[in-house]
Order: sequence, then structure tokens, then C-alpha cells
Amino acid sequence: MNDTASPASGSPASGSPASGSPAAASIWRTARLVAGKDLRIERRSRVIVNQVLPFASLVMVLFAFALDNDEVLQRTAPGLVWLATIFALLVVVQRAFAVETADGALDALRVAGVSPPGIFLGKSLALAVQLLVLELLLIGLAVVLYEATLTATGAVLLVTTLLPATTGLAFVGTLYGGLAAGARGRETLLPLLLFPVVAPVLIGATRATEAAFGVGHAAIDEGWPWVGMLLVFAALFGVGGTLAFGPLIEE
Amino acid sequence: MSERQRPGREQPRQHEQHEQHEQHEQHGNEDSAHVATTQTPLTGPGSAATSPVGNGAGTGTRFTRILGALTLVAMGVLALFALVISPPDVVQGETVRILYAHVGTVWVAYLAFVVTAVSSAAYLWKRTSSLTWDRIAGASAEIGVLFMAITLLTGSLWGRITWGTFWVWDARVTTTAFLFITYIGYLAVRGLGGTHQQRARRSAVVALLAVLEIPLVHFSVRIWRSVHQDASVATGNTDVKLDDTMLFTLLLATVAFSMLYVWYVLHRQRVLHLQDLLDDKGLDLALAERRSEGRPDASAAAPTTAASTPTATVSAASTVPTKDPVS
Amino acid sequence: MEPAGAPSSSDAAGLVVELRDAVAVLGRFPALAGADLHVRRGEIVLLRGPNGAGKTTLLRLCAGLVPLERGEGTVVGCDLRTQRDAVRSRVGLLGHANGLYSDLTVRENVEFWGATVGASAVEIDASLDRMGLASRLAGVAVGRLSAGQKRRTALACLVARRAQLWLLDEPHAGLDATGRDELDATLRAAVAAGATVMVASHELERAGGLATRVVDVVAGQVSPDTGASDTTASGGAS
Amino acid sequence: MDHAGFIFASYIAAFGGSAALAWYVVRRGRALGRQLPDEDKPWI
Repeated sequence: MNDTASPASGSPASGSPASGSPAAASIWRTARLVAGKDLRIERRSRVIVNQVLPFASLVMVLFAFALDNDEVLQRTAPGLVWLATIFALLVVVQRAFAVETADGALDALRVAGVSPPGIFLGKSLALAVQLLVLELLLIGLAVVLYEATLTATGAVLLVTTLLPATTGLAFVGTLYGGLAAGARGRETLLPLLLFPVVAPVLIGATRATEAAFGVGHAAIDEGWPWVGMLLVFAALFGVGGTLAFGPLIEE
Repeated sequence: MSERQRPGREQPRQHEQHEQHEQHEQHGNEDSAHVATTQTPLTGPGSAATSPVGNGAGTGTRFTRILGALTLVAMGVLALFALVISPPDVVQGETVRILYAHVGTVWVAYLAFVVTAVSSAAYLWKRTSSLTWDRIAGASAEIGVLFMAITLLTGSLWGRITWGTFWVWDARVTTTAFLFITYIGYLAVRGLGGTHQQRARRSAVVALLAVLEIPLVHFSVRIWRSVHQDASVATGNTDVKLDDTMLFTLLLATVAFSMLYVWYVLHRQRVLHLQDLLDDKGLDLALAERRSEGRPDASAAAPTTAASTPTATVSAASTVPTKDPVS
Repeated sequence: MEPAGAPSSSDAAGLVVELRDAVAVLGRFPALAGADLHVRRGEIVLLRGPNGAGKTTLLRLCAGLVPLERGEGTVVGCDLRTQRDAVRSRVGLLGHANGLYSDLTVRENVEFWGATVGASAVEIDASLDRMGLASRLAGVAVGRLSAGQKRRTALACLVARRAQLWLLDEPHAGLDATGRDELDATLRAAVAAGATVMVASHELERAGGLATRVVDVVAGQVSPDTGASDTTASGGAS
Repeated sequence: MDHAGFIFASYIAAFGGSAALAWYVVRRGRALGRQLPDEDKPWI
């Protein structure tokens, strides 16, 4: 009895908790908390591992059925990797917000005064980690199924491409996923909003990956400008999303 | 805006208004159009009977009527010049005529999206300022989407003749297509429901995010094409030697479509204003109904009593939140 | 906004909730049609009313989740129109939904919600203990719990939130006798520590014994019942 | 005239689309305007 009385008594006197001030430190604390929570949920439920990874792999196999030509597959391997990533992104984003809306947790987060920028960055971070795993698997599959080849310098370029591309995808995924989360017809609205926005990432990451795989006589050097563009994309939507997420999930 | 405070004055009349309003909500715009055709707008006797105060005036003013007439004239003259008077191009022949419609609409489409972005920013800048900015943004996006569709259609028809293909992966063409899809998404977000302020805030943010997106799309498509093939396909054999008549026609097309744009936005944002106002009045009626639920006579035997009460058209039992189409 | 300065001014009047002709809309349905309500510090107010009367919306309005369409409202000293963020961080809401992550354990859920307000490990333990979750259930995933156990977990999260105003929507639903006793004790302890409670419930016998005041919510409006135990309420405020 | 079909299709789309939109907005404005008194129309 006395144990609980003391925390309860602490609050009315202490006034607004740390979440009241939008200080950067508080936002980062929230982001880490939310990201840790999301990753822990994934570790427990294994929805991404058990369902989304097989789905994305299946897409890669289906591409092979559709194109039905080893040379074409090798030539288009980078694009197919990123196309499969973007299809999977849709599923992962929907999962990320289904977790929040299933039992009213998004409302609870809002009542808890958790800062929207913190939620945005946290969910983006968790999403990015999951996407990164997915992309590595898909690249492995491209090497195995599509005979994509990877040199050491190509691998450096590839890893450098993955980071900003994944971050950018995670930012826009979280942003529009949050917007669609509370809406009617969210399943159909999300791709309509999301796919036009991720087009630059598809283009940029595919070109950079082509350079890394050395397909179509692309030189490694041709990849680096695209990495720059991906960085710009990630930075713009990182900042834009941090500012916009609050108004978008507000009801 | 003051419309939030305004309703409540005309309680007795709202009953009928609400019913009409409900009809709109259920049957959509076609139905309201039916109503409109049955009577003349300005002096309709039926409207006077329905609403003693309103004379049924629409969204036109002297200015928009003059502008509308001028637009009609300009369009007529444009058709004459574009299809008859202006000469065929030396290189392209008659095909150049398509370009007048194409350039006129693409100019307006891009103008519309700039206006949408600016009005959205204006709405967000002073939050308390006005829903008018939101309505202008919405009206502008609507006509922008239509003109973008016309642009893409005329452009691909022209391309089929000139380049032998309906579509080229040129940066401008691709950006235009993305803009088109993005603003279809914007209009979908506008239709998500909620209060007027919610709609305005959400759609304004989405419009500003589109401003982030479009340059990135344009930039990435441009370097994509420049790396992998000649960008010249879009500009190679399209040299147009414009004589004075052709230049005038081009200018005329731009002016005529811009006039149409201004006329449309003026009308449409007034329509949206009326729609919002009717929603608010619907809320007044719903409030009155809701309050009447609580009166002793109504609460005793809710369904039957409420139905016979003049102000309550919907029975208390049916007004649970889930019944509402928007909730 | 001045979240720091605002509450003290309302503390002078002792008013935690102050609604004047408040209208809140769900879609286009006015769930609250002009509610007037004054709640003083230290009260436990029971909201009573039939289904669809607006109790839930009233609680969500006070939590800053539903916007105030018309009228005026102040909660824990913060304006419901302009300071909703400040309101939210000071109230705790237990709605129909529990707001739990079903893949996480009971302890992890309470830790997460506690951490959003910076609660310490000791406070988390105390919250779990308070709702009888400290021992066997703490390590069980919420998805495996019964409805009543989930409700307990949600209450423990609320305890960890250390709110100034507790808003509870049918908190007794699904709880067994022990759970209800623990809930009542928790609420009394919270009030003793300076919090205020608003409870919406159909279980009048149970909640009525707990409440210092009963308020009827009918057709989106509030009619205060001055009978029941108004003296207790004013005593709690002074 | 070469490609007359394409040219006319372009102008039918441009003028027809514009006219349809204009027609729609005027009718909608009249239908809604009938339900509201003139004080609610600040442009009058």
C-alpha cells in the first residue's frame, strides 16, 4: 500500500513528466524506447522472420518465373531486389502499425504524452533494422538465384547504398503508415500514398546496386552519385517526417 | 472563419435542410444535380418555399459571371485559332495543333499544384487563420488533377505521332505522371473524414510532403535517363518554328485555361464552403436531437416518442455512434 | 504554452476538470452535446448512464484524445483547445481497449508504459504488486492472458503512469472479486496521494461505494446528482 | 488534315473535360446554395 502511494504522490507534485518538453534528449529517449519495444515484439512474434521473409523470397522466385531468362535475370537482378524490398516494405509497415492499433496502443501513446517525433524516429529505426535484414537476404538470393556477382569494392558500395536507402524507406514508410493507420481503407490508401514517394529510392538504389553488381557494364564509380541522392532523400524525409508525424497522427 | 459560431439561429428551418443534406450524403453529387435541374437557380419558387431566407443563390457573383463569359469567349477564340487560323508547322505539320491544348493545360496543372502547396503552407502557418486556404488548396488540386490527366493524354497522343510512341521516359513526362498520382492520393486523404480542421491539417501536411517528393522524383528520373541513354529523345525532333500566329495561339491557350482555372477555384472553394457550412448545420440539428434524447418524455420510451417529436427525425436508438457513416 | 504555470492557478480553485457546454463529435455524431462538469481535486466521480450516453467520449475528451468542438474545457489546469499535449501527459486513461502489446509480457508492458513517463524500476515493481501481477503472471505474454488479467495489466500500466487525473472506462468489467478489491484500493490510494478519479461504470453497486459523487450522463449531457455524497467531495477538495 | 482523329481527341478531352468540371461545380453550387440563406454566402 505504502509502496504505491509514494509514486502516486510523486506525480501530482512533480507536474509534467519529461515528455512534456520537446527537448532532443527526450525525443531520443522515446525513440530508443519505441524502437526497442518494436524490435522486442518482433523477436517474440517472429512475424517478419516467419512470414515476410518467405514472402519476399517467393517474390524473387516468381520474378524468375515471369522473366524466364537467365541473362535477363542477371541483368535485372538489382531492380528485382529493390522491387521485392518495396513490396515487403508495404507489408512490414502495415504490420508495424497493426501492432499499435490492435489494442488501442496508439491512443495510449498519445495520452501518455509520448512525443510524436520520438515515436516517428523510434518506429523508423525498428523498421530500418527489419528492412536491412530483409535486404541482405534478398541480395543473397539474387546472388544464388540470379547469378549476381559481387566484388569486394562492389560490396563496399552495396553496403553504403543499403544504409541511406533503407533509412529513407523506413522514414517514408513510417510517415505514411502513421497517416493511414487510423483511416478507413488503410490497406488500399497506403500503397497509393507510399509508392510514388519511394520511386526515387527504387531508381537510386537500383542504379547503385547495378554498379555494385557490375551488370550492364556499369562501373563502380557510377554508383556513388546515387548514394548521394539516397542520402538527400533520407535526410529530407527524416526531417520532414519528424515535423509532420505529429499533425498526421493527431485526431 | 465565423461559420462555427453562426449556426443555431435558424433552428426551425434546419429540419428540412438537414433532410436534403442527408440525401446528398447518401446519393452523392448526381442526386444534387438532379435537384438543381428542376428549377432555375436564382428565383426558384421551390427554393423560396423550402427556405424563406435564402433565395437559392449559387456560388456565382458578378465577377465570376463576367469572368466565366470571358473564359467562354476565350475558349471559342482559342478553338478557332488552334484548329483553323494558325498555320501548320513546317516540321510537324498539323500535329502542332495538339500542343496548344497540351501547353495550356500543363501550365495550369503546375500552377494549380503550386497554389495548392502555397495555400497549404498558408493554412499551417497561421493555424487559426482560415479554412478558406484549405478549400482553395482542395479546389486547386481538383482542377490540377483533371488538367494533368488532359496533359498526359494530349501529350501521349502527340508523342505517338511525333516520336512513334505513346510514352517516353523523359524526366518531365515522368514527373508529371508522378505528380498526377501523388495528387490523386492527396484528394483521397482529403476524403478521409473527420472535422474540417482535421481534414485541413492532414491534407495540408500531405501537400507539403508532395513538395518534398516531386523534385526528388524529377531529379532521380533525370539523372537516370541521362546516365543510361540520350536524353535527347524528348527534345530531338521537336523543334517548332513558331510564327507570330502560332505564338499568339499558344499564349491564348495559356490565358484561356488560366482564366478557367481562376473561375473554377473561385466557384469550387465556395461550394466547399457551403458544404462545410451544411455539415455544421447538420451538427446543430444533431445536437438538438441528441439533447432531446435526454428529456424525460423521450427517455421513457425512446424510439416511439422520439420519432413523434418534431425535432427528432432519427430515433434515439439509431443514433449510436457506429451508425454514423463517418465515425 | 506554460505547462508549469497553468496548474497552480487551477489548484487555487481546486478544480481538476472544468467543462462548460462542451461538445465533442465522433464523425458527425455529437456524442457530447453540451456537457457541464466540475470536478474538484481528490474526488472520485462516478459517471452513470445508459449505453451511448457519451460517458466514453467524456472521458476521452478529458484525456485530450477527442477534440473539443464547441464550448470550453480545462483539465488539470490546461486548456483543452490549446494545451492538449500538456493535458495528455498529466492524465491516465483506461479505455475500452487496454493499450497493451500482446506479444510482450506483463512486466514488459508495464515497464514500457512506465518508461514513457520515466518511472523507476521500483515504481514498476510496486505497480505490478499493486495489481497482484508481481509473481506468476509477470513473465507471461499478454496475448495469453484472460480478459480480466489483461485488464489488471492495463491498470498496472496506469498505476505506473502516475497521472494526476485518472480516467477509467468500465474498469471493473472482467475483473474478479480480488481484482475489484485491488482496483478500489488502488484508486483510494491514488486519491489519498493527491490524484483525482473519474470512473464510468454500469456496476453501480460496486463503483457507487467507491465514489464520492455520482453524476448522470444522459444524451451527451451531464446532470450532476448533488445527493449522494457531495459533502465528502467538498471535504476532499479543501 | 493529318492525324485529325488525334487532334480532335485532344481538343475534345481538353474542352470537354473543362466543360464537364465547370458544369458540375455550377450545379453543385446551386444545389447547395438553395439549402442555405444568403447571409451564409459572404461573396454575395
